[in-house]
Amino acid sequence: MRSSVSVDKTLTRSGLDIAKIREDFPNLGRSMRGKSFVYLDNGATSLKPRQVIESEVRYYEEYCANIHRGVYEFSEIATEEYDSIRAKVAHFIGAPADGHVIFTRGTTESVNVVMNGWGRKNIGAGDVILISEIEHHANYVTWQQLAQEKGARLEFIPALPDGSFDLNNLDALFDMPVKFVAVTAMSNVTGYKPDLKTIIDTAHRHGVPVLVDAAQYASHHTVNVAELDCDFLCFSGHKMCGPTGIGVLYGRESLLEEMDPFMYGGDMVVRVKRDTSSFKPLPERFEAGTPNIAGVMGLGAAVDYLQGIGMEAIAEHEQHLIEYTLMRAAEFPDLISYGPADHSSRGAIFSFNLGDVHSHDVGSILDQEGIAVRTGFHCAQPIMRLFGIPGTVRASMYLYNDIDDIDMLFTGLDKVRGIFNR
Amino acid sequence: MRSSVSVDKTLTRSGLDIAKIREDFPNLGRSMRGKSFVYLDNGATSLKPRQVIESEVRYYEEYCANIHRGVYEFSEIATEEYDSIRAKVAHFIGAPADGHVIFTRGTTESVNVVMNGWGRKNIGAGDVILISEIEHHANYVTWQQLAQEKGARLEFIPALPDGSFDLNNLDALFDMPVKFVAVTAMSNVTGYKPDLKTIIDTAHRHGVPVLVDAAQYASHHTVNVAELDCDFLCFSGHKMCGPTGIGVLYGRESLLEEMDPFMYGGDMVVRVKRDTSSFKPLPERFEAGTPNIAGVMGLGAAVDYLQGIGMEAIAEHEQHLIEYTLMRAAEFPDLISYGPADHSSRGAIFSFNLGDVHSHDVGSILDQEGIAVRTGFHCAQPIMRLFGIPGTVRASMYLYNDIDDIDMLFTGLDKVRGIFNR
Amino acid sequence: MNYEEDLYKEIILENYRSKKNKGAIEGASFHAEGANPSCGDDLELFLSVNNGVIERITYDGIGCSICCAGANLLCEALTGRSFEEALGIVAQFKGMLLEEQEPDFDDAISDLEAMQGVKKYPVRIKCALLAWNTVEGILNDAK
Amino acid sequence: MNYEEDLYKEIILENYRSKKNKGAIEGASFHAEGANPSCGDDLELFLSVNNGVIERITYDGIGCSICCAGANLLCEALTGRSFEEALGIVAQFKGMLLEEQEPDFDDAISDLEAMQGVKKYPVRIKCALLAWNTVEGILNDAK
Ligand SMILES: Cc1ncc(COP(=O)(O)O)c(C=O)c1O
Ligand SMILES: Cc1ncc(COP(=O)(O)O)c(C=O)c1O
Repeated sequence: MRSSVSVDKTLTRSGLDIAKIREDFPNLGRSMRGKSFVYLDNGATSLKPRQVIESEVRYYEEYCANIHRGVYEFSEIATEEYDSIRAKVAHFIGAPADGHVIFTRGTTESVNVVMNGWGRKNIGAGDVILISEIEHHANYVTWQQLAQEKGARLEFIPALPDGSFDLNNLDALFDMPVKFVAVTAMSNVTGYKPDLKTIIDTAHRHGVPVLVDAAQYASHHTVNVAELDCDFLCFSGHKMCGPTGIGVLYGRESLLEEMDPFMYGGDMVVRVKRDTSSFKPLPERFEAGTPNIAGVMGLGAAVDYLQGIGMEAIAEHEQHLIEYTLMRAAEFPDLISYGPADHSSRGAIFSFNLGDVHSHDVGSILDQEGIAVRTGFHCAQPIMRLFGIPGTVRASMYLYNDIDDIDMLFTGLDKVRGIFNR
Repeated sequence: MRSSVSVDKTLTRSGLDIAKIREDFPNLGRSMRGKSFVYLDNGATSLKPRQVIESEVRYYEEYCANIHRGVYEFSEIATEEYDSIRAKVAHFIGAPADGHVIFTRGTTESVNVVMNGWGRKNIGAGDVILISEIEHHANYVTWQQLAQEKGARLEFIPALPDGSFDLNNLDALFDMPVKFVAVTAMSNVTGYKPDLKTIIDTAHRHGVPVLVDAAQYASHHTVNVAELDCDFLCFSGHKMCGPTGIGVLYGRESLLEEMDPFMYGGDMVVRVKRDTSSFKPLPERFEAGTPNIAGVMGLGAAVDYLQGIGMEAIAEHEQHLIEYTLMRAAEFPDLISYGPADHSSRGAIFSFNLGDVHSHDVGSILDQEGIAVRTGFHCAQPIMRLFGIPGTVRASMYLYNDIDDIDMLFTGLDKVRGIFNR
Repeated sequence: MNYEEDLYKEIILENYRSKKNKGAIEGASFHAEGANPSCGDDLELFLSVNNGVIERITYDGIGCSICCAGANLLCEALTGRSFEEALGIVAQFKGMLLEEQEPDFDDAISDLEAMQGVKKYPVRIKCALLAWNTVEGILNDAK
Repeated sequence: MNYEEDLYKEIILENYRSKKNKGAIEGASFHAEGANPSCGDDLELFLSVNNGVIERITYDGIGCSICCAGANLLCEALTGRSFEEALGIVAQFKGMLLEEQEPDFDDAISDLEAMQGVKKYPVRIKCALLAWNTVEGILNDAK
């Protein structure tokens, strides 16, 4: 059971009232395998607050209608809501205009829209696509396949053994014919947050655009694409308290303007003649067909929810959690933890192995104790190769996690050792 | 107000208890512009029954987790549900195996997956793509753009002035180097349902695969892809009582097997090496990234809901509605209705113009009377060119509509005439 | 709020039905197209200009009653105006529909106030303004 | 239901830890790989066969305790068997985990019954069966 003497633990340094936040998440009241539920798989997807669920229900129950199409009141309301959430998201990430925000299914689609629209047009034989070995498959396989298709080459920002980057000779990488850079803002395996500013500025000095995979980052940190000066930014609603099936692609206007649409269909054309069509301006050109309207409503509620709590406070709270976690991890001599030792460049993701126990066994025993973690290679085989391991156990935290959750994780790990050291 | 002496009107020939069905749809209890709400824009999207909304909420509140990834109970439940809904959908459309059902965002994405994966590979300069002038932009612009890209030619199944097909010389069309046929199962403008069997059999005799756009059809009729023998079938959840952001692509196994994935990313790869990757078998290969999990749950509930009522009964009920509508339309001498006179080849879509009143004015006045219809070209400019008009007013019906709704529509049209004939 | 009095008042319907300013001008000094694709409004404007004065202005095409009434009212209001005057009227008309400006048109063109009711129907505002935005483009380009 | 007694019982852990049948066989008569990518199980099986009898069988690779225990039990159970006998044992083992079959193994291989508890943990069944499905492939191909 969750301890009741944890007042000082839930009122963290960041000043967030975690106990109160937890009340917003219906899942957290549940039990799993008969134990009270501890959710530490936020890297895979986040839980959803009541406010987000309700906003979807409200759309379905009160003004369910397609957008941009109806002459009647409910369709007008739906359209206004939809457009206003685009503006809200643009503001959330500091985009200069609403039209630079395109709704997709998630990070994966966002990356693929850029690969198809910009990559297929601009990358040719012998060109280099610069990525890294710590990328998620979404931002790795996509560029690898483009390279294969075009006869281009995949090259990597050098990674140190702890999975962080060595940026000392970054400039020299651009002696290669680099045409595009795609890099993560936060590793989903180690929580490592590269120095994006340096990467972007260097790439731009060489006239090369940069795509940032913010799937893990945007849910926990303030993002400002104007300051960061990235060319594309991709993230998913479901990892930031929002619904499944909705994500965002931010793009620099000049690049979006030259891109081919990813899909063709209704709502993205102005005029269809027999053999040619003219397309709508941004962002509609990239949103063919009926979008995930309820998903957009939920995403809007998620942004409101996160902003109501404050992204800075969330980041600070999580910094506290990861520091506490790494401190407790040091008590386990047989625990190998992955990622940079420097806490300040890490988000709240804790990847580890316990002696030679297979991660699946660790995860399975934790499950039996009511604790949800993820095991395996986390859609990131290249970083596993870098570490020379088949997989890890990953505990990934979010705003509603508290010190109790971490303590329960370590109690669970004691149990694992008990079983395997019998 | 909805009349209360309508027992005989709501208990239709099909034996459906429409009054009871209406109770499942929260929207139908609402009012619009202060009038009781009449929803006749089902061609754009359908309303959602409580059961569907609740299934999404249940996923979010009770076992919110990512699929195919977790070692813990909630992720297992989510994965099992997700997989079982694929099986349910496969059964719903008579697909020979679950793996032939791919979840997409909707019809538009489904068509684009085929265009990219099969079309880009198999269609070249000089080839002919055979479509029709009655297609929705999703199934028109997509092929048009592929034709442009490849130097292929777009040709059309001949259409009669009423928007139905002339299939007399169908065989001769295949004297052209036809490589692919893409055709609607039901026009979203006229409700016309072409004789697909003849088209598919003829195409197959010439070794040409056929894609069927069932966006309008699948929500109202029993579909059996095995009997129909089509090669691809596309439809959208949101038009069949399901959530937004979820749709289906059915594909014949041998064709899916040779297709390139539409997107690359997590969950669709087996092994990622430095420069190459191997992909999972069907259907995962076509579902990169986190899917719209809640949307799939809702789609499952929608299929259950529709099957609980019975697709045959729904089709019969709607046949009754369109016959009644066309009968009442005949009372208006200045009403021009589009589509074939033969009711048996039509679904419950009623497109018309009232004298020379612009469709936007008609729709706007109906809106003020609480009646939701759609106006304009309905993402189908080619058929508008065929009819020589800029647009129509479209009333499209679904299982919860009744004779009262139609009567209110015509009362609304009386109002329009009153205003414009002053 | 009564849409018959706001949107479909007599004066709007009269302007909609009027054919007086409808049709093309052969050899027009200026010509431009404007469309609201989602509404099905699709207009062309023709201006014949002499010595900096709009001598005649007509519209052609397809549009709903609000769109056509707006176009006809525009033709009536801008005939005989200098570009400067015309732009002033356009600004005032747009201000009436898009901002909180109370209209204060000259008596000669006070019919324009009939359109004020459209403001209560946000989706129709772009119908009312189609011709006005189009003429504004012509006038600004010509400056 | 107690997972320590079902999944992590002593006999399973012993089989998991045993190195007796681990490693490659040089010049093996048969060799095959099997993987559960989502679990991180990745095994190879090696068989040396003489006169239709499995003389030695080993596994190598990485897997969770259930997967490795399943592989070690397999090696123990199939050594010295003919292909026919081996396929029978495989069928019985799979039947125990996938169907309602009560196990009834020979005394010599009754340790296999230790895996019955895995049945209560559906996601672990594929771990337990990885080696068994792999060997079944080898045996069927060889027939
Ligand atoms: C016949 C037809 N095809 C395709 C579509 C596109 O469907 P969606 O917008 O759900 O992708 C529609 C609906 O708008 C349609 O009616
Ligand atoms: C770093 C990173 N990039 C991309 C993705 C893919 O996101 P999605 O599955 O929402 O498309 C994920 C999440 O799985 C991720 O962690």
